Amino acid sequence: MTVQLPIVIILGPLLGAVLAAFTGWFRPRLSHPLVVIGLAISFAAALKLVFIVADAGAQKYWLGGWGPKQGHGVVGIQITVDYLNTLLLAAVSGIALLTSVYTRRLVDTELAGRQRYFYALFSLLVTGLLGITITGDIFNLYVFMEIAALSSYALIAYGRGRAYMAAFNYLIMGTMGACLYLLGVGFIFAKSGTLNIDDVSAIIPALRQSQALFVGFVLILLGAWAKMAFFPFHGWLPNAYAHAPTASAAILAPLATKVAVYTMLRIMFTVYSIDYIIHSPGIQSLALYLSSLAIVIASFFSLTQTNLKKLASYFVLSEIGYMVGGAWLANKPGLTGAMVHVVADAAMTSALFMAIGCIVYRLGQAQLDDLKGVFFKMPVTMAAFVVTMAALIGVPPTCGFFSKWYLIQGAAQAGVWHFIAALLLSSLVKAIILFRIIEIGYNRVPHPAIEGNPAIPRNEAPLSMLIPTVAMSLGLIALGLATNTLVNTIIANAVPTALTQ
Amino acid sequence: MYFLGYILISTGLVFFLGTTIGLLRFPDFYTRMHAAGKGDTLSTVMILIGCICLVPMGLLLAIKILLIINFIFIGSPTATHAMMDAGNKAGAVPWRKDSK
Amino acid sequence: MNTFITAAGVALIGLMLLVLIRAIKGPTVIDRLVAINVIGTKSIVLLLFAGILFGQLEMFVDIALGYGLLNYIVSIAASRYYQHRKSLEPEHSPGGSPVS
Amino acid sequence: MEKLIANFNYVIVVILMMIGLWAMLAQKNLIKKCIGMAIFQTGIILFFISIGAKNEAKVPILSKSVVENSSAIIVNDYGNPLTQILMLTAIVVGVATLGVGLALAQKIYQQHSSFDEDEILENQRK
Amino acid sequence: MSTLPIWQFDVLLLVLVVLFAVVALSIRNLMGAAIVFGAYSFMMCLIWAGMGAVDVAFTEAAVGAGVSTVFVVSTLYNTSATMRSRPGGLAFKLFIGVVVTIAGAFLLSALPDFPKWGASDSPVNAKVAPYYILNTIADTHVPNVVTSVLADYRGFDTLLETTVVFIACIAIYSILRVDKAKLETGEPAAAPVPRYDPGDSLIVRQASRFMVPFMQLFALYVIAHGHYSPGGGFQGGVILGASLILLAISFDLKFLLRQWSEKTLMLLVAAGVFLYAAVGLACVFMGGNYLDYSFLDSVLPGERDMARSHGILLVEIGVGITVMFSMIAIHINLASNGRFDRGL
Repeated sequence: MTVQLPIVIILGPLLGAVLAAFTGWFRPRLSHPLVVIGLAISFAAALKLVFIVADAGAQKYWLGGWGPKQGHGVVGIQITVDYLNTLLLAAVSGIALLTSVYTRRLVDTELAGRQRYFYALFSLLVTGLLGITITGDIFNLYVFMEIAALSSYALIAYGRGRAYMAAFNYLIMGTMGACLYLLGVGFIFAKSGTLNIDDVSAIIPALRQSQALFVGFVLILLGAWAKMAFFPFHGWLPNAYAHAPTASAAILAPLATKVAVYTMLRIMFTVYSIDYIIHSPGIQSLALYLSSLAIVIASFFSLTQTNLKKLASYFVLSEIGYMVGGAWLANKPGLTGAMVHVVADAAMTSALFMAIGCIVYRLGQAQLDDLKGVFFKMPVTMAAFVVTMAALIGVPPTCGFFSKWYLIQGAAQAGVWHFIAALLLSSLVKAIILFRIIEIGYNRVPHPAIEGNPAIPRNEAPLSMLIPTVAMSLGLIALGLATNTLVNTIIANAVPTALTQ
Repeated sequence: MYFLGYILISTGLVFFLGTTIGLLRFPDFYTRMHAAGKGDTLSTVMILIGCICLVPMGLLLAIKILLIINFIFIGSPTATHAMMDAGNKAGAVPWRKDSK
Repeated sequence: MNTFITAAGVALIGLMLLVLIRAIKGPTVIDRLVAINVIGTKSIVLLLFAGILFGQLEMFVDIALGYGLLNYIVSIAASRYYQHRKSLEPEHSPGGSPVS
Repeated sequence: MEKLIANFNYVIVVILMMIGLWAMLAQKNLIKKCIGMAIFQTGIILFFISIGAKNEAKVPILSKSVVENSSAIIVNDYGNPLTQILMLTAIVVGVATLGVGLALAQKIYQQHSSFDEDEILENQRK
Repeated sequence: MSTLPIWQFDVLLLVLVVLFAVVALSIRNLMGAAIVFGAYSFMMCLIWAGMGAVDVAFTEAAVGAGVSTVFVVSTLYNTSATMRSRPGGLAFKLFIGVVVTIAGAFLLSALPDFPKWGASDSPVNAKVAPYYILNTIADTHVPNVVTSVLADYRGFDTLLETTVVFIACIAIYSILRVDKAKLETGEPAAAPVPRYDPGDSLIVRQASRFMVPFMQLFALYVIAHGHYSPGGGFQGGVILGASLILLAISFDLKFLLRQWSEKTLMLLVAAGVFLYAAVGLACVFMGGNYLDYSFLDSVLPGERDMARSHGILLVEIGVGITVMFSMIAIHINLASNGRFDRGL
């Protein structure tokens, strides 16, 4: 049955969502466990596949049994699990599983009376994200992109009030991105005649001079950038994530942008080859400057924020700069760094938003000034928060350190000093913000241990929220310790061979 | 039979020309509606019958085209009526000889 | 025969272009609605012409049928809007002027 | 120039897409943005359909005589089915997006009594 | 110049279509813009029919031109069609115009690289596509190549496409549906509705009543006959949905909701997707890959190729159910502003 594992990854959340949509009308309580079961199945399959891929290499699966045919290539739709995406698949389904457990209490309080379709949409979003990651067909990727996008518009709009306008702006930007991507696919399709990623990548080297392919490449790049909120297209993201309900933000922020980065990596290094990237130096230096700019601007804006959720959204923006920059360094350490960082950042952002969710659940809002005494009120949550921030800053045993180390190595090798400067600046800004939060949360109240000061009662978030948060932040350290193994067994194989020699 | 087809299609086109001129030249909504409602239905039906005469086709196909004609004969006047009613209720001002 | 149908089709499109002038000029929405309704009905005819020219009328007649039905729904829906709303909101500028 | 005429439909595709893109970005009215979005999408659909068009080809539905005898199929007698499938999907996705956009616009109108982006932003700042 | 059978139409229509797009964006009344946009879709549909893409034309006529125009009209019905605009902002528009022009020039730079319009030896027409035309009979026994590719060769896309419609439906439902009390009890309270609204017109109602059965019959024919002629689950589903929307428009929403309660509608939307996914899953349990209908041959009548043909029919029915009911549900939500009482 291991042959069927790739499709199980998709079917788990898809069927979970459909069944949750049914039970929403009969037993609303049943929707949540159904979705959790679906995601658990998906996560188990993804985890199993990580080991299979590490042993046996890429796994291909042809839907409907329509594999390659003599002279035509693959006629059906192929889904592939290979070195590039297997870790991300496990990360996406794992984070989704933890988040789905985590969000139950939040949904019950935040969205009381409106949660009939929340879990269905949640699960469909995960379906879309997993699908984008797993598919081996460039058009199928577009359809999955729209599945993820449509469900995320609805998830954001659950926030009401300003969230409607934020969701509308996201809809316009997201549709523009998806359409640009689709047009790029059209250009590739017009020159190659096939949609299968493997078949396209076999054809493209013969057509290096083709202007149409170049335009298609730029279009797909722009589409992916719009989807991931890269620097010139970043306007929609902070509002969307800040006004979305915390439960939606907890799943959207870690995964949606990372999967878009993965799309870019896939198109850059599998569909087009590394040669193509190196031979288009104009774009390369532009992309590098843009990523440095993205990091700097996002860091600068994060300093001026007073809302915790919005602050975290700007962190997401600056991390995107890391990954895009790492990919465009187009050398081995840079690329490795980008690939590690996709997984690491998904985990870090997830832990960050989970911790913020716990704070919001108890304090009701997320302004920085409201955090007074929070370290005494919710010590466990804040410990997780500090670990997460340390990972974002890049403190050694956490995963953030290793990916950043690879990125800096790559930048030094390529001689791109402005990127290193931007990376360090961003770490510095995050450290400043962490200390500011510690200052507000710890120092601005009279210390309860000293006699005569008022005691601050412990008031942690419920266990169903706290445990995933703590698990995720411990996971950051575990991921950091496992980085070396993962890089050697899996990611090193995903780096194109042209770079490793 | 072919001859009839040519004649019907040509006549239909002439009627459509009349519709167009009416739509463009008439002074107010009601008169334009008059031109459009009548001329449009008649010309479409004529051209469709012309197609039946002109093109050799099986019975099923002819029945389908007759069905289209049927729908246009019912739907188009109803739509015209609805639009006229809508215009009336929405307050479109009829043109008078002495206005402007 | 095909030459005749092509010529008729081109003439039809030309006349549709003239009808479009009414849709551009307005002056009220309900006038545009009439013009668009006429264009919609004529598209059915054009579809059948395309079918004749392809030599596969049986494939196109279904679309034409669906087309006729949906055109009717659109007209009814739009006129319903004004029947319920009962106000023809004045348009600020004569249509066709560039967007501001 | 000759190329331009031979690929006349590509030119129209680009014009349509740019009209749509302009409306999506520059129009202040939410409904107009939605319409621009739909125009952009139809431009792309037109692109796909026209790269799959074939001269002298019929619609991609096999005729009865060929169904009996599948060795007699001549590929170039039939249009390209693949591009058509892709665009069927794209059309449906387009309508789904349009519907969600309209629902959001309706909610926004309820709050701010306006479809104008500037007015809404002003209202939100208050 | 190209020798497509009807290139004369195509060239004219392409010009016409650009005109329609410009007009739709420049009309300053949103209702007018919506109507012209509907006509734009009709023109698009003619162009696609002219290029031989009949299934696409059918879908566009049903989905793009018919139903989506009704959606826009019902949105405007609940809001307003006047466009208030303020002076200024011209510089921004010009700037975007310049950006867009540059982008257009960049796109046009790829133009010489494309195969000629209508060339039958271009990669698109010569690489993968011929396989479908040559083997559809042997593999699936479906003469309409579009249907066989849609539901079988690339059936996964179609499953996801159905999911997209399903998502749109539940997304719109969760955005717009407002009445909290009703949401908790489930069933909307059955309030007595007057049978005849005095403002409504008898003629429209009678004509609709006459047309609706024919529409539904035609839609069922389209779904069932999709193997042999243009059409299939999507087109048939939309026309079925449109027929009930027509009833809702010419009578009122209550008339529709009396027969199809909110709960039934929303359950059926999910049922269609479930049917599709379950057929695929059945194939896995029979030992094949997901959506490999040929493994259903022990359940369905006929040999493996006929099993594929029947499998296609099954999933088309699933698609039809989802599309039909989501179109109705979306319309009710948009038209009644999520209150499910009265609307357009």
